Amino acid sequence: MTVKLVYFAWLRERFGMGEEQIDLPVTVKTISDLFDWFETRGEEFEAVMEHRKIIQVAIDQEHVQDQATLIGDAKEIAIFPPMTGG
Amino acid sequence: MTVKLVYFAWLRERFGMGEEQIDLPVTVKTISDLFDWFETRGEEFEAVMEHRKIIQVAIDQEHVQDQATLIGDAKEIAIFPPMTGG
Amino acid sequence: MSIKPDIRIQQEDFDINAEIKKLTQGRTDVGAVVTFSGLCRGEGDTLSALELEHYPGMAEAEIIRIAEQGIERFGLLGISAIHRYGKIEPGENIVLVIATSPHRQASFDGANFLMDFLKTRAPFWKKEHLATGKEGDWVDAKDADDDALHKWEE
Amino acid sequence: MSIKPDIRIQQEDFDINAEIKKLTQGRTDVGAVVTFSGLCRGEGDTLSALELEHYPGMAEAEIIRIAEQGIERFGLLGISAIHRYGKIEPGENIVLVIATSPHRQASFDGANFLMDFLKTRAPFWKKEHLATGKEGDWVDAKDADDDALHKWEE
Repeated sequence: MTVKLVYFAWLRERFGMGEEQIDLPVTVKTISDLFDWFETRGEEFEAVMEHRKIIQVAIDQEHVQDQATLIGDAKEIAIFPPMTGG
Repeated sequence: MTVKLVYFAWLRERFGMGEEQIDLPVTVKTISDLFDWFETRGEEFEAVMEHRKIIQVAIDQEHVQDQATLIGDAKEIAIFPPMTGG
Repeated sequence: MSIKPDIRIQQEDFDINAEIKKLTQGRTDVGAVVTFSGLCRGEGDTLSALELEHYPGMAEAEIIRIAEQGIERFGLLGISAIHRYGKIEPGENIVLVIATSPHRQASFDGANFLMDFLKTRAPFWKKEHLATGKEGDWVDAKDADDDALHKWEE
Repeated sequence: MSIKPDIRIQQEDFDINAEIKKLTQGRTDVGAVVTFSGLCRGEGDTLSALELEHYPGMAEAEIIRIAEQGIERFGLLGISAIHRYGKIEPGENIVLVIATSPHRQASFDGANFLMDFLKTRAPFWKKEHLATGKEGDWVDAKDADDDALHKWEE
Protein backbone atom coordinates (compact mmCIF):
# COMPACT_ATOMS: atom_id res chain seq x y z
CA MET A 1 0.00 0.00 0.00
CA THR A 2 1.35 3.39 -0.98
CA VAL A 3 0.85 6.18 1.52
CA LYS A 4 2.09 9.76 1.79
CA LEU A 5 3.97 10.44 5.01
CA VAL A 6 4.19 14.09 6.08
CA TYR A 7 6.56 15.47 8.73
CA PHE A 8 6.53 18.78 10.60
CA ALA A 9 8.77 20.90 12.83
CA TRP A 10 11.81 19.13 14.29
CA LEU A 11 10.74 15.77 12.87
CA ARG A 12 10.89 17.28 9.40
CA GLU A 13 14.34 18.70 10.17
CA ARG A 14 15.67 15.46 11.63
CA PHE A 15 14.33 13.32 8.79
CA GLY A 16 15.67 15.85 6.29
CA MET A 17 12.39 15.91 4.33
CA GLY A 18 8.86 17.26 4.60
CA GLU A 19 7.16 14.28 2.99
CA GLU A 20 7.69 10.99 1.22
CA GLN A 21 5.64 8.44 -0.72
CA ILE A 22 6.17 5.05 0.87
CA ASP A 23 5.09 1.48 0.20
CA LEU A 24 4.37 0.34 3.72
CA PRO A 25 5.36 -3.24 4.62
CA VAL A 26 2.28 -5.46 4.95
CA THR A 27 3.10 -5.94 8.65
CA VAL A 28 2.37 -2.27 9.35
CA LYS A 29 -1.29 -2.17 10.38
CA THR A 30 -1.37 0.42 13.18
CA ILE A 31 0.44 3.67 14.00
CA SER A 32 2.39 1.72 16.59
CA ASP A 33 3.50 -0.76 13.88
CA LEU A 34 4.54 2.22 11.72
CA PHE A 35 6.73 3.53 14.55
CA ASP A 36 8.27 0.06 15.05
CA TRP A 37 9.12 -0.02 11.36
CA PHE A 38 10.56 3.55 11.57
CA GLU A 39 13.04 2.25 14.14
CA THR A 40 14.50 -0.02 11.45
CA ARG A 41 15.02 2.86 8.98
CA GLY A 42 18.37 4.09 10.29
CA GLU A 43 19.91 6.27 12.93
CA GLU A 44 17.87 9.46 12.48
CA PHE A 45 14.55 7.59 12.50
CA GLU A 46 15.65 5.60 15.51
CA ALA A 47 16.67 8.79 17.37
CA VAL A 48 13.32 10.50 16.67
CA MET A 49 11.44 7.37 17.74
CA GLU A 50 12.93 7.72 21.22
CA HIS A 51 10.20 10.37 21.59
CA ARG A 52 7.45 8.15 20.17
CA LYS A 53 5.24 8.48 23.25
CA ILE A 54 4.78 12.21 22.74
CA ILE A 55 4.74 12.19 18.94
CA GLN A 56 1.37 13.12 17.45
CA VAL A 57 -0.31 11.67 14.40
CA ALA A 58 -3.01 12.70 11.97
CA ILE A 59 -4.50 10.21 9.51
CA ASP A 60 -5.94 11.95 6.45
CA GLN A 61 -5.78 15.22 8.43
CA GLU A 62 -7.76 13.82 11.38
CA HIS A 63 -5.91 13.89 14.68
CA VAL A 64 -5.47 10.40 16.16
CA GLN A 65 -4.99 10.02 19.92
CA ASP A 66 -4.38 6.29 20.17
CA GLN A 67 -1.30 4.79 18.53
CA ALA A 68 -3.15 1.49 18.31
CA THR A 69 -5.38 3.07 15.64
CA LEU A 70 -5.50 1.12 12.39
CA ILE A 71 -4.03 2.84 9.36
CA GLY A 72 -6.59 1.21 7.06
CA ASP A 73 -6.58 2.69 3.57
CA ALA A 74 -5.17 6.06 4.67
CA LYS A 75 -3.82 8.28 1.90
CA GLU A 76 -1.84 10.67 4.12
CA ILE A 77 -0.29 10.15 7.54
CA ALA A 78 1.20 13.20 9.26
CA ILE A 79 3.67 12.84 12.11
CA PHE A 80 4.61 15.80 14.29
CA PRO A 81 5.54 17.04 17.79
CA PRO A 82 2.89 18.42 20.18
CA MET A 83 1.26 21.48 18.59
CA THR A 84 2.14 24.99 19.75
CA GLY A 85 -0.29 27.30 17.97
CA GLY A 86 -1.60 30.68 19.00
CA MET B 1 -24.69 74.04 56.09
CA THR B 2 -24.81 74.60 52.33
CA VAL B 3 -24.42 71.55 50.16
CA LYS B 4 -24.75 70.91 46.44
CA LEU B 5 -27.27 68.19 45.65
CA VAL B 6 -26.89 66.49 42.25
CA TYR B 7 -29.50 64.31 40.57
CA PHE B 8 -29.22 61.87 37.67
CA ALA B 9 -31.41 59.90 35.28
CA TRP B 10 -35.08 59.59 36.25
CA LEU B 11 -34.50 61.34 39.58
CA ARG B 12 -33.24 64.37 37.66
CA GLU B 13 -36.30 64.23 35.42
CA ARG B 14 -38.78 63.80 38.27
CA PHE B 15 -37.22 66.58 40.34
CA GLY B 16 -37.10 68.78 37.25
CA MET B 17 -33.50 69.82 37.91
CA GLY B 18 -29.97 68.45 37.70
CA GLU B 19 -28.68 70.14 40.84
CA GLU B 20 -29.48 72.58 43.58
CA GLN B 21 -27.63 74.41 46.36
CA ILE B 22 -29.42 73.72 49.63
CA ASP B 23 -29.09 74.80 53.25
CA LEU B 24 -29.74 71.49 54.96
CA PRO B 25 -31.81 71.61 58.16
CA VAL B 26 -29.61 70.94 61.23
CA THR B 27 -31.56 67.75 61.91
CA VAL B 28 -30.19 66.17 58.68
CA LYS B 29 -27.09 64.28 59.82
CA THR B 30 -27.21 61.07 57.71
CA ILE B 31 -28.31 60.10 54.19
CA SER B 32 -31.35 58.51 55.80
CA ASP B 33 -32.18 61.85 57.49
CA LEU B 34 -31.78 63.56 54.11
CA PHE B 35 -34.30 61.15 52.55
CA ASP B 36 -36.74 61.76 55.49
CA TRP B 37 -36.46 65.48 54.83
CA PHE B 38 -36.96 64.94 51.07
CA GLU B 39 -40.33 63.35 51.89
CA THR B 40 -41.45 66.72 53.29
CA ARG B 41 -40.49 68.63 50.11
CA GLY B 42 -43.66 67.99 48.14
CA GLU B 43 -45.32 65.44 45.94
CA GLU B 44 -42.53 64.70 43.44
CA PHE B 45 -39.93 64.23 46.17
CA GLU B 46 -42.32 62.04 48.11
CA ALA B 47 -43.01 59.90 45.01
CA VAL B 48 -39.31 59.41 44.29
CA MET B 49 -38.65 58.53 47.92
CA GLU B 50 -40.95 55.53 47.58
CA HIS B 51 -37.89 53.99 45.91
CA ARG B 52 -35.49 55.10 48.65
CA LYS B 53 -34.26 51.56 49.36
CA ILE B 54 -32.76 51.20 45.90
CA ILE B 55 -31.63 54.81 45.48
CA GLN B 56 -27.84 55.20 45.38
CA VAL B 57 -25.76 57.98 46.88
CA ALA B 58 -22.29 59.40 46.39
CA ILE B 59 -20.82 61.87 48.89
CA ASP B 60 -18.17 64.06 47.27
CA GLN B 61 -18.09 61.58 44.36
CA GLU B 62 -17.44 58.57 46.63
CA HIS B 63 -20.10 55.89 46.43
CA VAL B 64 -21.82 55.29 49.80
CA GLN B 65 -23.46 51.92 50.48
CA ASP B 66 -25.01 52.55 53.88
CA GLN B 67 -27.73 55.16 54.17
CA ALA B 68 -26.78 55.56 57.85
CA THR B 69 -23.55 57.23 56.66
CA LEU B 70 -22.97 60.68 58.16
CA ILE B 71 -23.04 63.58 55.72
CA GLY B 72 -20.38 65.45 57.70
CA ASP B 73 -19.01 68.47 55.88
CA ALA B 74 -19.81 67.10 52.40
CA LYS B 75 -19.72 69.65 49.57
CA GLU B 76 -21.60 67.55 47.02
CA ILE B 77 -24.15 64.79 47.46
CA ALA B 78 -25.26 62.92 44.36
CA ILE B 79 -28.48 60.90 44.32
CA PHE B 80 -29.26 58.46 41.51
CA PRO B 81 -30.83 55.15 40.49
CA PRO B 82 -28.75 51.96 40.23
CA MET B 83 -26.01 52.43 37.63
CA THR B 84 -26.29 50.87 34.19
CA GLY B 85 -22.94 51.49 32.51
CA GLY B 86 -21.21 49.51 29.80
CA MET C 1 1.81 51.56 40.76
CA SER C 2 3.80 52.44 37.66
CA ILE C 3 1.18 51.37 35.10
CA LYS C 4 -1.44 54.09 34.60
CA PRO C 5 -4.89 53.18 33.28
CA ASP C 6 -5.90 55.28 30.27
CA ILE C 7 -9.55 56.18 30.93
CA ARG C 8 -11.67 58.53 28.82
CA ILE C 9 -15.34 59.57 28.87
CA GLN C 10 -16.24 61.11 25.53
CA GLN C 11 -19.02 61.73 23.05
CA GLU C 12 -17.01 60.69 19.97
CA ASP C 13 -16.57 57.15 18.71
CA PHE C 14 -13.24 55.36 19.23
CA ASP C 15 -10.72 53.63 16.94
CA ILE C 16 -9.81 50.20 18.30
CA ASN C 17 -6.68 49.79 16.13
CA ALA C 18 -5.35 53.15 17.34
CA GLU C 19 -6.08 52.33 20.98
CA ILE C 20 -4.34 48.92 20.72
CA LYS C 21 -1.34 50.64 19.13
CA LYS C 22 -1.00 52.98 22.12
CA LEU C 23 -0.62 49.95 24.39
CA THR C 24 1.69 47.86 22.21
CA GLN C 25 3.81 50.06 19.93
CA GLY C 26 7.55 50.09 20.54
CA ARG C 27 7.48 47.29 23.10
CA THR C 28 8.05 43.54 22.89
CA ASP C 29 6.82 42.37 26.30
CA VAL C 30 3.11 42.29 25.35
CA GLY C 31 2.05 38.82 24.23
CA ALA C 32 -1.73 39.18 24.59
CA VAL C 33 -4.27 41.91 23.85
CA VAL C 34 -7.96 41.52 24.66
CA THR C 35 -10.49 44.14 23.58
CA PHE C 36 -14.11 44.29 24.56
CA SER C 37 -16.44 46.59 22.71
CA GLY C 38 -20.05 47.03 23.72
CA LEU C 39 -22.53 48.13 21.04
CA CYS C 40 -26.04 49.52 21.17
CA ARG C 41 -28.54 46.82 20.16
CA GLY C 42 -31.71 47.58 18.24
CA GLU C 43 -33.84 45.18 20.30
CA GLY C 44 -35.62 43.94 17.19
CA ASP C 45 -35.88 47.43 15.67
CA THR C 46 -37.95 48.75 18.60
CA LEU C 47 -35.15 51.11 19.67
CA SER C 48 -34.05 54.23 17.80
CA ALA C 49 -31.27 55.18 20.24
CA LEU C 50 -29.90 54.97 23.75
CA GLU C 51 -29.10 58.18 25.55
CA LEU C 52 -26.24 57.85 28.02
CA GLU C 53 -25.95 60.16 30.99
CA HIS C 54 -22.98 60.12 33.35
CA TYR C 55 -21.65 61.79 36.47
CA PRO C 56 -18.63 63.75 35.24
CA GLY C 57 -15.59 63.42 37.47
CA MET C 58 -16.92 60.48 39.45
CA ALA C 59 -17.29 58.35 36.28
CA GLU C 60 -13.58 58.72 35.41
CA ALA C 61 -12.52 58.27 39.06
CA GLU C 62 -14.53 55.06 39.53
CA ILE C 63 -13.27 53.46 36.32
CA ILE C 64 -9.67 54.38 37.17
CA ARG C 65 -10.09 52.84 40.63
CA ILE C 66 -11.46 49.57 39.21
CA ALA C 67 -8.83 49.50 36.43
CA GLU C 68 -6.04 49.89 39.01
CA GLN C 69 -7.44 46.89 40.90
CA GLY C 70 -7.36 44.94 37.64
CA ILE C 71 -3.72 45.84 36.93
CA GLU C 72 -2.72 44.68 40.40
CA ARG C 73 -4.84 41.56 40.48
CA PHE C 74 -4.01 40.13 37.05
CA GLY C 75 -0.54 41.60 36.48
CA LEU C 76 -1.58 43.58 33.43
CA LEU C 77 0.91 45.52 31.32
CA GLY C 78 -1.72 48.07 30.30
CA ILE C 79 -5.41 48.86 30.48
CA SER C 80 -7.59 51.39 28.66
CA ALA C 81 -11.28 52.18 28.76
CA ILE C 82 -13.36 54.59 26.72
CA HIS C 83 -17.00 55.12 27.64
CA ARG C 84 -19.16 57.24 25.39
CA TYR C 85 -22.07 59.44 26.49
CA GLY C 86 -24.89 61.19 24.62
CA LYS C 87 -27.20 59.70 22.04
CA ILE C 88 -26.02 56.42 20.52
CA GLU C 89 -27.85 54.57 17.76
CA PRO C 90 -28.21 50.80 17.27
CA GLY C 91 -25.02 49.34 15.80
CA GLU C 92 -22.84 52.10 17.28
CA ASN C 93 -20.14 51.61 19.90
CA ILE C 94 -20.86 52.44 23.55
CA VAL C 95 -17.80 51.26 25.45
CA LEU C 96 -14.30 49.91 24.83
CA VAL C 97 -12.02 48.11 27.26
CA ILE C 98 -8.53 46.86 26.38
CA ALA C 99 -6.19 44.83 28.59
CA THR C 100 -2.66 43.74 27.72
CA SER C 101 -0.38 41.21 29.41
CA PRO C 102 2.46 38.77 28.64
CA HIS C 103 0.13 35.71 28.56
CA ARG C 104 -3.46 35.37 27.43
CA GLN C 105 -5.53 34.57 30.53
CA ALA C 106 -4.56 37.76 32.38
CA SER C 107 -5.81 39.91 29.48
CA PHE C 108 -9.08 37.99 29.23
CA ASP C 109 -9.62 38.28 32.99
CA GLY C 110 -8.59 41.93 33.16
CA ALA C 111 -11.01 43.04 30.44
CA ASN C 112 -13.84 40.86 31.77
CA PHE C 113 -13.30 42.12 35.35
CA LEU C 114 -13.32 45.78 34.31
CA MET C 115 -16.51 45.30 32.25
CA ASP C 116 -18.36 43.55 35.08
CA PHE C 117 -17.58 46.38 37.49
CA LEU C 118 -18.22 49.07 34.92
CA LYS C 119 -21.76 47.72 34.40
CA THR C 120 -22.79 48.19 38.03
CA ARG C 121 -20.25 50.54 39.63
CA ALA C 122 -19.60 53.28 37.10
CA PRO C 123 -22.10 56.16 37.30
CA PHE C 124 -23.77 55.88 33.89
CA TRP C 125 -27.46 55.61 33.08
CA LYS C 126 -29.20 54.71 29.85
CA LYS C 127 -32.48 55.99 28.54
CA GLU C 128 -34.26 54.33 25.64
CA HIS C 129 -35.58 56.27 22.66
CA LEU C 130 -38.18 54.21 20.86
CA ALA C 131 -38.53 53.62 17.14
CA THR C 132 -42.07 55.01 17.44
CA GLY C 133 -40.48 58.39 18.17
CA LYS C 134 -41.45 58.30 21.84
CA GLU C 135 -39.10 58.56 24.76
CA GLY C 136 -38.88 55.19 26.40
CA ASP C 137 -37.88 54.17 29.89
CA TRP C 138 -34.62 54.37 31.74
CA VAL C 139 -32.92 50.99 31.50
CA ASP C 140 -33.24 49.05 34.75
CA ALA C 141 -30.23 47.60 36.48
CA LYS C 142 -30.07 43.84 35.88
CA ASP C 143 -29.68 41.25 38.62
CA ALA C 144 -27.53 39.28 36.17
CA ASP C 145 -25.02 42.14 36.17
CA ASP C 146 -24.85 42.15 39.96
CA ASP C 147 -24.48 38.37 39.90
CA ALA C 148 -21.60 38.64 37.42
CA LEU C 149 -19.54 40.34 40.13
CA HIS C 150 -19.57 37.19 42.25
CA LYS C 151 -17.06 35.47 39.98
CA TRP C 152 -14.43 37.98 41.13
CA GLU C 153 -14.87 37.27 44.85
CA GLU C 154 -11.69 35.85 46.23
CA MET D 1 -25.61 25.58 11.72
CA SER D 2 -26.28 28.82 9.89
CA ILE D 3 -23.37 30.83 11.36
CA LYS D 4 -20.15 30.11 9.49
CA PRO D 5 -16.77 30.70 11.20
CA ASP D 6 -14.46 32.88 9.12
CA ILE D 7 -11.06 31.18 9.41
CA ARG D 8 -7.90 32.17 7.54
CA ILE D 9 -4.28 31.01 7.65
CA GLN D 10 -2.07 33.66 6.04
CA GLN D 11 1.37 35.20 5.97
CA GLU D 12 0.16 38.83 5.99
CA ASP D 13 -0.75 40.83 9.07
CA PHE D 14 -4.42 41.52 9.85
CA ASP D 15 -6.50 44.66 10.47
CA ILE D 16 -8.60 44.28 13.62
CA ASN D 17 -10.95 47.19 12.81
CA ALA D 18 -11.70 45.70 9.40
CA GLU D 19 -12.30 42.23 10.85
CA ILE D 20 -14.67 43.59 13.52
CA LYS D 21 -16.55 45.50 10.84
CA LYS D 22 -17.16 42.29 8.88
CA LEU D 23 -18.93 40.84 11.91
CA THR D 24 -20.94 43.89 12.95
CA GLN D 25 -21.68 46.12 9.97
CA GLY D 26 -25.30 46.49 8.92
CA ARG D 27 -26.70 44.60 11.89
CA THR D 28 -28.09 45.67 15.26
CA ASP D 29 -28.23 42.38 17.15
CA VAL D 30 -24.56 42.37 18.20
CA GLY D 31 -24.09 43.86 21.66
CA ALA D 32 -20.65 42.51 22.47
CA VAL D 33 -17.40 42.04 20.53
CA VAL D 34 -14.33 40.43 22.08
CA THR D 35 -11.04 40.31 20.20
CA PHE D 36 -7.92 38.45 21.25
CA SER D 37 -4.66 39.18 19.51
CA GLY D 38 -1.50 37.24 20.29
CA LEU D 39 1.83 38.95 19.63
CA CYS D 40 5.39 37.67 19.36
CA ARG D 41 7.30 38.57 22.55
CA GLY D 42 11.00 39.44 22.51
CA GLU D 43 11.78 37.45 25.65
CA GLY D 44 14.02 40.20 26.99
CA ASP D 45 15.56 40.88 23.56
CA THR D 46 16.93 37.33 23.27
CA LEU D 47 14.64 36.54 20.34
CA SER D 48 14.93 37.96 16.82
CA ALA D 49 11.88 36.14 15.42
CA LEU D 50 9.55 33.19 15.65
CA GLU D 51 9.07 31.03 12.59
CA LEU D 52 5.64 29.47 12.37
CA GLU D 53 5.05 26.27 10.46
CA HIS D 54 1.61 24.77 9.91
CA TYR D 55 -0.11 21.81 8.31
CA PRO D 56 -2.08 23.32 5.41
CA GLY D 57 -5.60 22.02 5.13
CA MET D 58 -5.69 20.41 8.55
CA ALA D 59 -4.94 23.75 10.28
CA GLU D 60 -8.01 25.41 8.74
CA ALA D 61 -10.18 22.32 9.31
CA GLU D 62 -9.25 22.01 12.99
CA ILE D 63 -9.88 25.68 13.75
CA ILE D 64 -13.23 25.59 11.92
CA ARG D 65 -14.21 22.51 13.93
CA ILE D 66 -13.36 24.18 17.26
CA ALA D 67 -14.99 27.46 16.21
CA GLU D 68 -18.22 25.63 15.34
CA GLN D 69 -18.22 24.08 18.82
CA GLY D 70 -17.83 27.59 20.26
CA ILE D 71 -20.77 28.99 18.26
CA GLU D 72 -22.99 26.17 19.48
CA ARG D 73 -21.84 26.20 23.07
CA PHE D 74 -21.94 29.94 23.75
CA GLY D 75 -24.62 31.05 21.30
CA LEU D 76 -22.27 33.27 19.33
CA LEU D 77 -23.48 35.51 16.50
CA GLY D 78 -20.12 35.34 14.75
CA ILE D 79 -16.56 34.09 15.10
CA SER D 80 -13.38 34.76 13.11
CA ALA D 81 -9.82 33.61 13.45
CA ILE D 82 -6.71 34.54 11.51
CA HIS D 83 -3.48 32.65 12.21
CA ARG D 84 -0.29 33.83 10.56
CA TYR D 85 2.61 31.64 9.46
CA GLY D 86 6.18 32.36 8.39
CA LYS D 87 8.73 34.54 10.17
CA ILE D 88 7.26 36.92 12.73
CA GLU D 89 9.30 39.46 14.69
CA PRO D 90 8.83 40.58 18.31
CA GLY D 91 5.97 43.06 18.58
CA GLU D 92 4.19 41.64 15.50
CA ASN D 93 0.82 39.93 15.50
CA ILE D 94 0.63 36.12 15.37
CA VAL D 95 -3.05 35.33 15.83
CA LEU D 96 -6.44 37.04 16.00
CA VAL D 97 -9.69 35.66 17.35
CA ILE D 98 -12.98 37.60 17.39
CA ALA D 99 -16.28 36.49 18.92
CA THR D 100 -19.57 38.40 18.81
CA SER D 101 -22.80 37.88 20.75
CA PRO D 102 -25.79 39.79 22.13
CA HIS D 103 -24.36 39.89 25.69
CA ARG D 104 -20.80 40.14 26.94
CA GLN D 105 -20.01 36.85 28.69
CA ALA D 106 -20.64 34.70 25.61
CA SER D 107 -18.12 36.71 23.57
CA PHE D 108 -15.50 36.52 26.32
CA ASP D 109 -16.03 32.76 26.67
CA GLY D 110 -16.12 32.14 22.92
CA ALA D 111 -12.82 33.90 22.24
CA ASN D 112 -11.14 32.36 25.30
CA PHE D 113 -12.36 28.85 24.38
CA LEU D 114 -11.13 29.11 20.79
CA MET D 115 -7.71 30.38 21.93
CA ASP D 116 -7.27 27.58 24.48
CA PHE D 117 -7.98 24.93 21.86
CA LEU D 118 -5.97 26.67 19.17
CA LYS D 119 -2.89 26.55 21.42
CA THR D 120 -2.90 22.77 21.74
CA ARG D 121 -5.11 21.39 18.97
CA ALA D 122 -4.29 23.41 15.87
CA PRO D 123 -1.34 22.03 13.89
CA PHE D 124 1.12 24.91 14.22
CA TRP D 125 4.70 24.81 15.47
CA LYS D 126 7.05 27.62 16.44
CA LYS D 127 10.79 27.80 16.03
CA GLU D 128 12.85 30.45 17.76
CA HIS D 129 15.42 32.55 15.94
CA LEU D 130 17.84 34.03 18.44
CA ALA D 131 19.10 37.61 18.63
CA THR D 132 22.63 36.16 18.37
CA GLY D 133 21.79 35.18 14.78
CA LYS D 134 21.60 31.49 15.62
CA GLU D 135 18.65 29.22 15.05
CA GLY D 136 17.11 28.41 18.40
CA ASP D 137 14.91 25.54 19.49
CA TRP D 138 11.42 24.56 18.56
CA VAL D 139 9.07 25.89 21.24
CA ASP D 140 7.94 23.11 23.58
CA ALA D 141 4.27 22.51 24.29
CA LYS D 142 3.39 23.86 27.73
CA ASP D 143 1.57 21.86 30.40
CA ALA D 144 -0.18 25.11 31.34
CA ASP D 145 -1.78 25.16 27.90
CA ASP D 146 -3.06 21.61 28.31
CA ASP D 147 -4.31 22.51 31.77
CA ALA D 148 -6.18 25.54 30.37
CA LEU D 149 -8.46 23.13 28.49
CA HIS D 150 -9.83 21.73 31.75
CA LYS D 151 -11.90 24.85 32.36
CA TRP D 152 -14.05 23.91 29.35
CA GLU D 153 -14.91 20.42 30.60
CA GLU D 154 -18.60 20.19 31.24
